[in-house]
Amino acid sequence: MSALELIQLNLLTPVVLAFFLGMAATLLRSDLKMPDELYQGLSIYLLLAIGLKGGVELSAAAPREFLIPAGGAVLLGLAVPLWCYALLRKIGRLTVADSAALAAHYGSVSAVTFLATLAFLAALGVPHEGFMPALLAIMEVPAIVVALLLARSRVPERTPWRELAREILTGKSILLLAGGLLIGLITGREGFAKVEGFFVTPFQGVLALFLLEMGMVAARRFGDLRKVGWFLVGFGIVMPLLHGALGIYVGKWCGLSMGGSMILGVLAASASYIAAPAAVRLSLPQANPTYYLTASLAITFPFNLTFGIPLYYAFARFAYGV
Amino acid sequence: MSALELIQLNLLTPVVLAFFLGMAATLLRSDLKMPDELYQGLSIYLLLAIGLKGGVELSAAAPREFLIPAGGAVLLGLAVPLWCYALLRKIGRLTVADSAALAAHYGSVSAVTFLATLAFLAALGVPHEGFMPALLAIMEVPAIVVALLLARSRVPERTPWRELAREILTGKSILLLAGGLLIGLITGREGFAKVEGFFVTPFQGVLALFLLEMGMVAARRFGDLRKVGWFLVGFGIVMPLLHGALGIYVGKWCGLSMGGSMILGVLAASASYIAAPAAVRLSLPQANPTYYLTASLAITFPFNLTFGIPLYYAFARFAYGV
Amino acid sequence: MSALELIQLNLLTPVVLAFFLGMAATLLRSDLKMPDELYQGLSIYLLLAIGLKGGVELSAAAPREFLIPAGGAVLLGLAVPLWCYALLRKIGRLTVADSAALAAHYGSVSAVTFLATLAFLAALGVPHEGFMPALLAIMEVPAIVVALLLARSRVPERTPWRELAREILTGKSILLLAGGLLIGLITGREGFAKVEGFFVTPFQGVLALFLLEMGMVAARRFGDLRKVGWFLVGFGIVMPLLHGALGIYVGKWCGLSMGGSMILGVLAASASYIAAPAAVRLSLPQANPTYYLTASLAITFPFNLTFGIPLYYAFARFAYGV
Amino acid sequence: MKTHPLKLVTIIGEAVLADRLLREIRKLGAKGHTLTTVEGQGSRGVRASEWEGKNVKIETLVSEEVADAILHVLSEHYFANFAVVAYVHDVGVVRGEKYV
Amino acid sequence: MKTHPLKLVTIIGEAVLADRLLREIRKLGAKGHTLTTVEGQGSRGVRASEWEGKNVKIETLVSEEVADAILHVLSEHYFANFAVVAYVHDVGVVRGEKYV
Amino acid sequence: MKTHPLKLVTIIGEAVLADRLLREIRKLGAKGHTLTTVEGQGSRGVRASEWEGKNVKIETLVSEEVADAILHVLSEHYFANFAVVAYVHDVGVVRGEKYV
Ligand SMILES: Nc1ncnc2c1ncn2[C@@H]1O[C@H](COP(=O)(O)O)[C@@H](O)[C@H]1O
Ligand SMILES: Nc1ncnc2c1ncn2[C@@H]1O[C@H](COP(=O)(O)O)[C@@H](O)[C@H]1O
Ligand SMILES: Nc1ncnc2c1ncn2[C@@H]1O[C@H](COP(=O)(O)O)[C@@H](O)[C@H]1O
Ligand code: NA
Ligand code: NA
Ligand code: NA
Repeated sequence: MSALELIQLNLLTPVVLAFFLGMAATLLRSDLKMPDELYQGLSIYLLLAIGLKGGVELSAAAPREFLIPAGGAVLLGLAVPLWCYALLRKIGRLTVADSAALAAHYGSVSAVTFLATLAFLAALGVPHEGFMPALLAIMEVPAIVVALLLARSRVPERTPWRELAREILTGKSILLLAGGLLIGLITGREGFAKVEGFFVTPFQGVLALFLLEMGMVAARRFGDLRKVGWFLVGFGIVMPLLHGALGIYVGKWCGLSMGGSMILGVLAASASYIAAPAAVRLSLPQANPTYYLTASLAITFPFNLTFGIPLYYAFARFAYGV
Repeated sequence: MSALELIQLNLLTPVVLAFFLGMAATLLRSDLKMPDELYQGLSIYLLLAIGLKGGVELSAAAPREFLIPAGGAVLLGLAVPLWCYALLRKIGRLTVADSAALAAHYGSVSAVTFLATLAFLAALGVPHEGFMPALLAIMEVPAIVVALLLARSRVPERTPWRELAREILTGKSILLLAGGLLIGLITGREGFAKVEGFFVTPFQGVLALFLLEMGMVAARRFGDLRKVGWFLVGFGIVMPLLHGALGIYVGKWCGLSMGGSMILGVLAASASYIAAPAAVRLSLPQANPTYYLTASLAITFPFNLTFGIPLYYAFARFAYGV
Repeated sequence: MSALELIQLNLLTPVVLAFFLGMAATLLRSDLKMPDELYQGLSIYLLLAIGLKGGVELSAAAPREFLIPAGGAVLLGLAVPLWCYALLRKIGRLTVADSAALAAHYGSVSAVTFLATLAFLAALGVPHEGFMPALLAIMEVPAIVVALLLARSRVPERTPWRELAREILTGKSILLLAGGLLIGLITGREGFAKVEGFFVTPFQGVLALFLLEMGMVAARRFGDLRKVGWFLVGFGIVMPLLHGALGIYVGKWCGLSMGGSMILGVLAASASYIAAPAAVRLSLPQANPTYYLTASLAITFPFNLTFGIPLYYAFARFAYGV
Repeated sequence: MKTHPLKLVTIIGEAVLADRLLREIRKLGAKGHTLTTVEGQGSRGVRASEWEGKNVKIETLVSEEVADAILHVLSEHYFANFAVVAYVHDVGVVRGEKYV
Repeated sequence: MKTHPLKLVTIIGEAVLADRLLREIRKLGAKGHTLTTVEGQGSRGVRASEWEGKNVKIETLVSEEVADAILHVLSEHYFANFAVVAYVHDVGVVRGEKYV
Repeated sequence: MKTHPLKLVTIIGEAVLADRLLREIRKLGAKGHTLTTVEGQGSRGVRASEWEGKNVKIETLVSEEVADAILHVLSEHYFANFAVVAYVHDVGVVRGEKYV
């Protein structure tokens, strides 16, 4: 399949088109409004469902298979914020707080980008390790911690560490993902079968509805693109490409299948917009949310969702020589 | 099947009974309350699902098959408000604003009445064109525009036309229906298959839940029936019957199947309660919402849902000589 | 199966584990929060779905089969609050209002405990009468009425009886259960088939989500355990055991199958947390909600959900000599 | 802009009370009200409604006499057993004549 | 703590009006606003938005002049046809200079 | 009806701050609070919570001294980095002794 065909295959799915519809709604100033409570409900559902499915698969995997990629994922999470921070400080000339905040977001991961990738691979019939949701969960936190450490040594701060650690580790996305993983792990395929009618059957459709809302949210930030400047726009597109390639190679070194490596690449390439913003807002209040939210939501997320995923796939094929 | 059996078949479905349960809840002053956010979520779901399914079917239809009925639908939307307005002004002695407001509602359409009709036809095994949701979308707007034009020439007004047009065309029901149609059209049957577990499997049940809420809302308006007077009660029952018959003949002239014509009849007979009220409230604030909301929600909608649908069906059989 | 295996079978299901996850979320002070509107929506869904399924089964049952167990259920509902009240007054030394309030809760029933029991029996492949949801509905009200009668003779009161009766009988849980039963009864298996994709397929998963929230709510009350004292903790565990055994024998005398008797036992053992609190708060404002809510939600509900269900099952086997 | 001096009475209480409180204030002469769903905590922790701390805040623009009557009834019949808070302040209302 | 005396203008109206009202008060000089979803009942029972009695309450901290201008525009253009209530009261605002 | 003069302190801020603000005002002597979910716009557009402009409004009835302390802490520790607005007004509270 040519790159163009891949892009087309990715763009013309209900899920991605729903994202565009949401953007259109905002840009046309429609009165369509998704209630906040609905959005929260959908997000609880998606995170729990990802966790459950991942846990079920994990219960079937050999520990060895899983531990090496898990190590690779942690390393990615620890390393990515380091160079992001340096780059943003030195070349982008952003403040300590803003640089660290962005580093936290780009080192952490986006669950929805992850899900869109699974849908893309499923459409192509490309197999992958079932335990990837566990890597998603694993990669949420380390980057946030590293980035806050980077900033803390340079910024006056009030929240005690212990409190901060609790806040990050019990953040709702971690809690639902990790909790879901654990439940899936314990109940296994048999127990999960009972709740599949809720957590699997309607999943893709719920994701489409969620992306409708995300399209509206992303488009609402387009006005801020001017405020963040060209450097950050470039950062939000170039860094994901680099991280994607890196993630794919790390995945390969860890012995993942091509599908698995591509997913790890996407995780590395994606930027967080649930766990990181909440943690950063409270622990690094000096950082300007316009920067990190706009970069994550209005630049990197739409880029990954539309062009990034097929590109990472093409790159994974290249890396695996297929 | 006799008329009585048809009525019974229609009344004794979970969907219609849920409507009655909702009415009972209000009349018994139960503390049952459906959160507004849930209602909004269900309505987003229903409109998007209708659109998607319609778009998928449309993608399979020949343009010629579709264009003539589409023209018929537009004509109905343009014509119905004209005589409604005249009748309400001349015989009902309502104000310009009130007459135009009601004309907008009765020329536009009700998505839920449409859905109840599909369920009724499915239960009878009567086939119909798959693109009917596209006609639903097409018929929402024209009547509103015509009615506002009628009133504007006679009433002082502030909103500029351009703004008004944007407001009407990007209203949430249009946006979701049209957006869903487009997504369905683009992704086709194959893409839609992925989200069927969400947009098709639970659809009828969601509709039942939605009608529970609509029953409560309709019953809350029963108290206003006295305020609107006998003329409007008669108008809200007789006009749908006339429009239903007219719509069925128009459908027949346009070459629709009997099922399709009946649906077009129902669309003509139904009165809007999402798009029209929002547009009318802002653009014709002089019109008294008690009139148009009570007529649409507490008279015409329950009438169509219970007795109207089987009557239109009987009439369609008569028109097609079966 | 040994008692331990039964307990394990019960604990390690997605539904019960979701309850623990919710408790963990609260105890770890996670920022996870389920929107109130979502909780209300889920609860409407669950009650309506229970009712519908029960009604469908009831439509297939012979009246005789049903009437005797129904009588047994009513008797249990009338009798349980009597001794609860006496015990709480005499031995617990609680006020009239508090004793009556608790008696109302323990005589009435918990729909979620009922559902967890159905899931448990399904996992074991134990059959039971399909009309049990009707018994659930029947047992909600009598105990509340008896308890209020007990208190009213001893406490100054303002709400007139007629108003009170309406409030209790049209409370949302009764209305949805009874309404669902009626709809199911009328439409029967065939009508219900149309909405099964919504009311059956995702049911267990929705229940898991609901229990996530209930876990959070229950854990939030743990702090009040100290306030209510040891007597009430003991009451909240011992009484369910006694009521469970009694219910099982009553079920046996009424000719129910072992599965059916166990469910009746669970109904007797469970304490209400929807219908009773609402009625009691308004009609017995002198009663302290800390007592009845904590006992019902933080003691009896978790106990029944975890250890109670397998114990009642073991007891039912004993009573039936299998 | 000329405004009319009125009292804005605010009542915060358990959600189960909403209907009763509204009937009460209507009976005492309030011509309208605005209700907001709020969460709260006070001296009494527990609420029966939805198990949660969900309360309602009822605001009503009334004349001084009606304000007085409302506060009086509240403190007679509600303060003892229900979690209720009530306060009043002075506001200037556009076309305030409507509300007295 | 030194506070700055300002006017808190409260507007309660039908939800469909929210966008218009916000544009209006911005144009008249309000530097910000806070919006709450509320339910209400007044002399006119019916609301078009979501068929329900859902209203919005818009609160804005402004100078006396801006308050005056807002109330003026409201009573000129909105009171006749829409269900709107508006009132104003005096508050002391921390760092109130920001809002004038 | 005799009411007790108290200060009603209103704080509007980003939803992520809710827990911290509540802990803060409790520590400073507030005996209770009422919290409303609101939307808002001010000089700083962006909110981190739920990506949206969702704010919370916290209202607390307190004595003049506690009001002062709260406003003081807010302007010291929150105004620089967070989107927060705070104001205070005088109210007459039924059984106001409870809250001081
Ligand atoms: N000092 C306070 N300031 C603001 N609201 C309060 C205060 N005390 C109580 N409330 C509100 O009134 C409700 C009932 O209070 P209480 O009766 O003290 O439990 C609480 O849930 C709060 O919403
Ligand atoms: N006396 C009042 N006190 C408080 N709010 C009111 C009052 N009257 C009206 N309102 C609010 O203003 C809205 C419109 O009122 P109206 O124009 O009188 O129908 C109502 O829905 C209420 O939310
Ligand atoms: N002038 C104002 N009137 C009412 N609320 C305001 C005003 N300015 C700001 N706010 C509220 O305070 C929040 C934070 O404001 P800011 O710090 O200016 O961004 C806003 O989101 C509004 O909810
Ligand atoms: Na990343
Ligand atoms: Na029509
Ligand atoms: Na019981």
